[in-house]
Amino acid sequence: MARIGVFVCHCGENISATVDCGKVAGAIGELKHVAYSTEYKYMCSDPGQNLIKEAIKEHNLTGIVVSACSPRMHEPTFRKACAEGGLNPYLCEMANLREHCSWVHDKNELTTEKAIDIVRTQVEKVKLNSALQPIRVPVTKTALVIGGGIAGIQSALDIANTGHKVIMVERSPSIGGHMSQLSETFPTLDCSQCILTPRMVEVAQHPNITLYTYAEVESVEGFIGNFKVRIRKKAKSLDEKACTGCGLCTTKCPQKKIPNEFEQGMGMRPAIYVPFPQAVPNRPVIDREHCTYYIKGKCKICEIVCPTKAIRFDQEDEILELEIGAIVAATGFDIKHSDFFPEYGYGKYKDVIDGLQFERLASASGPTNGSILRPSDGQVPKNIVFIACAGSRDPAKGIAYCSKICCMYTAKHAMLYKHKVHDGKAHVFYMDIRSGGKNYEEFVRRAIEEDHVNYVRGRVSTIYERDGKLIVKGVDTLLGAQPVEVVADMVVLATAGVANQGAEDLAQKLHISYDSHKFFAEAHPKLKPVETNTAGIFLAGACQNPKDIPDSVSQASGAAVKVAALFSQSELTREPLVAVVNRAAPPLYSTCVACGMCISVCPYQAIDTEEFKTRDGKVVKKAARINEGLCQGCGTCVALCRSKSIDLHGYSNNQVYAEVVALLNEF
Amino acid sequence: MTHQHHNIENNTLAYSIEKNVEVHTQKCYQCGKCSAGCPVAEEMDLPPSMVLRLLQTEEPANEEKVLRSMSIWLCVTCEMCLSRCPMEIDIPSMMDFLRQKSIKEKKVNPKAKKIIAFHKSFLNSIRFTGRLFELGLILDYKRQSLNMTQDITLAPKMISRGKLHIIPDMVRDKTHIANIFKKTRNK
Amino acid sequence: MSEFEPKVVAFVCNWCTYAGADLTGTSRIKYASNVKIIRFPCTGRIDFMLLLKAFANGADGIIVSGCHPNDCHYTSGNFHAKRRWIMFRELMDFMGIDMARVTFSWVSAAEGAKWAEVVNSAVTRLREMGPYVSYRDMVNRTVEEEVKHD
Amino acid sequence: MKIGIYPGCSLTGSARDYNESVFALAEAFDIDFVQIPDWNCCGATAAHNLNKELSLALPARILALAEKHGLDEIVVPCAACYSRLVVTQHELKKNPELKNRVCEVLNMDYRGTSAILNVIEWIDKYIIPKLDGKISNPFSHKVACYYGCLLVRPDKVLRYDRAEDPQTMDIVMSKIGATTVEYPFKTECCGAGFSVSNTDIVSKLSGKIIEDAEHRGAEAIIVACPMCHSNLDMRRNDINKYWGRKFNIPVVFITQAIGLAVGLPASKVGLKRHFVEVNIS
Repeated sequence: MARIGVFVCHCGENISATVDCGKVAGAIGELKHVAYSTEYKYMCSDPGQNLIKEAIKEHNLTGIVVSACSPRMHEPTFRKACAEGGLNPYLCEMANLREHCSWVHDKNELTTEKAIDIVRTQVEKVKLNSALQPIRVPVTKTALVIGGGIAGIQSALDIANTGHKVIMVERSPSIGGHMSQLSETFPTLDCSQCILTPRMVEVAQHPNITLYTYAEVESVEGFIGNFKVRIRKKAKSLDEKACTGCGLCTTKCPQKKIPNEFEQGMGMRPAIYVPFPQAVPNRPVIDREHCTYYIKGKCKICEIVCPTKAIRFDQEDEILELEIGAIVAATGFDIKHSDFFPEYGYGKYKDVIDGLQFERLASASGPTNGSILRPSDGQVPKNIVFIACAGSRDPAKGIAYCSKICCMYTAKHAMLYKHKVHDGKAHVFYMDIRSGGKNYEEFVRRAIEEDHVNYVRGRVSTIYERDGKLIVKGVDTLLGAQPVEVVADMVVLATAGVANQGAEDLAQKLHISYDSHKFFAEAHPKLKPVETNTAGIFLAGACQNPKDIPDSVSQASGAAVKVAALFSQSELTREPLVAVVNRAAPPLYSTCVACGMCISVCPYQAIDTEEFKTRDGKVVKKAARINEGLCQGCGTCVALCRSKSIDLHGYSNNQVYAEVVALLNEF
Repeated sequence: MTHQHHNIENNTLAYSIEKNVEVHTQKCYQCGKCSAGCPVAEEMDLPPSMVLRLLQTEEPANEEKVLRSMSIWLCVTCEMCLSRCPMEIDIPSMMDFLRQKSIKEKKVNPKAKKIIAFHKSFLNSIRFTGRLFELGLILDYKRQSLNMTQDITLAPKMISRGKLHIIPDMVRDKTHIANIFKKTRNK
Repeated sequence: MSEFEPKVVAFVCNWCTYAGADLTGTSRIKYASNVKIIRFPCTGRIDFMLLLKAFANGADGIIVSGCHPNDCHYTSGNFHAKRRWIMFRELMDFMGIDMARVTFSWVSAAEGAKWAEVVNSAVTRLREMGPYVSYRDMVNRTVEEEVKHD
Repeated sequence: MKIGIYPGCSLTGSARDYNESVFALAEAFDIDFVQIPDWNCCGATAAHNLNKELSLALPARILALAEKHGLDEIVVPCAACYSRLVVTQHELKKNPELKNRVCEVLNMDYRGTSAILNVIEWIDKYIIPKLDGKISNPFSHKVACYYGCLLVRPDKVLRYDRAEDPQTMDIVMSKIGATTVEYPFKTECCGAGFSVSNTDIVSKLSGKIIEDAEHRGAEAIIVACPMCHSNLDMRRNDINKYWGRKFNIPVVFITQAIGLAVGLPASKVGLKRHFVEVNIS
């Protein structure tokens, strides 16, 4: 006979403020099979857990229901406590009274009644739980880092330095990401390339890191510790071992008018190119879309001039199949581009540029060698306007969030401008200045106080061009919303940070969640900011939401630690919540008729057919068999099985039917 | 989307705006883009973002200021503010509501009398003829606004270009129009 | 209590909608308390016979919610659920189940506010529809008759 | 081909020139217009400023009449009337309760099924496809297309052209041989309904529109709204006085420009009725 213990948590006041916990514990205590029911302020605290452990022994409990927060939060905690109390951990269930009840309803009787129903349902379920043993699986101690920006670089180096193998995949021809495009960095104004380049080189030279540039993730299968990843190495049209990186091909290529991605379209590059001088690896690729040979069938000048005969026109994409134990997604972000700001004439007026374009203008290695010059006529702008929140915090444009980095880089841009154009006037239109961070506020104040940047609180309504000047129509809300008109030479939009191209596609390959803006979702907004909902896959940097360099680097190191912790074990224990095919004594063997439906729907190829033979080898019965190392417990086979021969541990047919009946019937 | 109102006082002007024209004034975060693009902001005593700010305070004195302002009458309903508002606040509908409220509560700014006189003349014209009789409108407006000398040179030029009818063009079913006016009379 | 309050059962997947409903809580967004959630690993696990069971046991409405298409934690469970549902739907029609009482939705782990909207709009609709007695009565009658025959 | 037309009050009076050009074009392209029988004023700015229900009931009567006479498609050349009609249709569709109330006021059935075309949509649909070979006198001038407010805003309700830097008029003009100037004042307000009650505002706002068009070397401002036309043309003296300058740029309805391009005489498209002389042809 079942003897269930129920523990109702107040969660401080998080539950007890709206749910009458005493009443819940009392009502549940009346139930048949409930041997013990109590309440406590913090069940997850040490004394709370001890209470459970002691109750298990004292009342000889056969199952427990902890009625507290979401099982997604504390299920592992209480299962562990259960085990320490001498009861199989899978005989513990949680009733979610906080996220699904007390936090979402007002304080009244109905809320308490709902809480009782939730607990009662779990009591009925736990009665049917069975003792299970965790499944052990091996761990492949190689990490995959997707994305070679600063976050990916940091993660890869940190993991590699713990002695584990890392494979880094970057889709562009060089690692470095957006940070390599930046001129100086806030709040120190140190040169971005100078601090980044050594890290890039370290990645290339690290014995534990294998770098694949111009490569993308094709598919991901498997699970934590045991992923199978296919990587597509796009054809560079180059024998990388033969190439010395002399660069002769790039200077001789006759096709020279391709907008340079690295310069944000403000410079040109040839069809065979190295994206920037400090690129890692410093080897060219042929952009087949623009190469004369691939378009017209002749040219081959690069092949002719190459001193080491490294050009390979007939090279094909290569698919690599890798065994991976953990994955760090560090795919970064993008910024909103043209036609998103028709009122600002972005894309129409050459001198309305975005923040990354300004970085290239200000960069010593950029198209103007660091001079701030107007793209339209190469003149030095004497009057410059910076517009913060261009697209961010703008639900009408579909972006309600704050892009976080713009306030700081706008202050930086205005300062860089003032340092380079001493007689110039810089205006910043802003709504709020968000400068939380070490030395950040001081940095913004410096722009205002020392560099005399004119900060105007208000949003710009429109920009139009007249006689080669840009008329910026804004407002000063601190002067009673008085209209302000600035006749500017150049306008820089701090455009919203958005998810990188292909983010959604990658998330689907990885089976990780993402939000409506296609940013990857963390497992918990506060306590699991580095983990995803899929075990073994971690996040680093701006693929999660726009972040600055220090935040990206911190998170990247965090992700690396998570990977290292995983790799510190030789074996993983996995939840035994897997499917099982029923078995019976001969001659029945199983109710399964081997129809094979489950085999065709299993996403993990975890089901095959087992043959039952007589002693003389005659097959007398076939039935489905689950490989519990591969099964992830989705239960699709269970719902599909026509003879009800498959069941799922933790979510068995009996359990879920009992839940439905309990939930709907008064007692 | 519905909003949660836990504490909103239902006797505030902001509340009646939301109830009547579904404009949620608390959505405004005072960026000022409306005031920056408003063609008549320079003429206004309260630019549109200031109107919203005053309403957000839910202070009777500030609400009074709005209803007595000239701004609500200077709004030309060009819809520029709405088309650029990041929060999609329908300021033009709100202005329509505030004008009607201002009349109802007899708080119309004295300087707006001319504008209201014009609107009233306009509606008077169509109340009886169903279509606008421009000459009648101008005459009626002059009578209401006592603005006798304005535009005296314009009418003859219009007439000579065939742009001003001497006799009104009328709807046949005049009772129908009269009934519509009667049934929709502001309560 | 004058107004009818429907009993609503929600069958949700662990990875998207259950987590989404957790986020509704974390964000303190309020919604109708009529709904009670049963957690499944995946919508692919949901045996649609459960819906019949729920209606027979007094549910006035049901919400089935999982991951958006392509977002399934298990790659394809939600597709199988959808495909199976198309077949099952005919059975439901045949059984005389009023399909307007079943709400399907996609709520991701990041859509806390959407979960509240899904619940509130279902509850509002079910309130207007009134108690679902026809199927319940039919099942109970059948059972009684069977008992008599025994 | 019979299409309904709602001319609106201005076109019978101060915008007779517009009316003439619209009908002349229809004739030249064999389009049979049916005026909505017994149409009334849409209520214009006055109604929605003073009385919301009236501002919906008046346009609803027009739409109900169109439905009653089986006109599935109606052309509304006046941008202001067009805006009132579309907004009314939108509001009544969104709010069935309001629709019932308006039906009760009208004592008529209203379903909201008629498609409402503005003048550019009408040109795009019925004139442009038949333009080939008809242009005898290309309108080879540099022009500034002025859309005004009500043709493009509120864009989420009208769902016509984009609200910033719209292109539909420019495309039509380029098809009849014109070059269009890059013109940031395309959708700035001319002062609209303040023509009589606050002429100074009209002079200031319309003046900006005219000044910038002249500055960019446009030979004419092309419009598609009788209110914009009357403010930019009929009010030119007031504008000149306010700005202390003499602006000469003529203001031409898009239908007049097309009419000229297909060889209609100036008098037939109402050009003689303008206040500012149109000395281009």
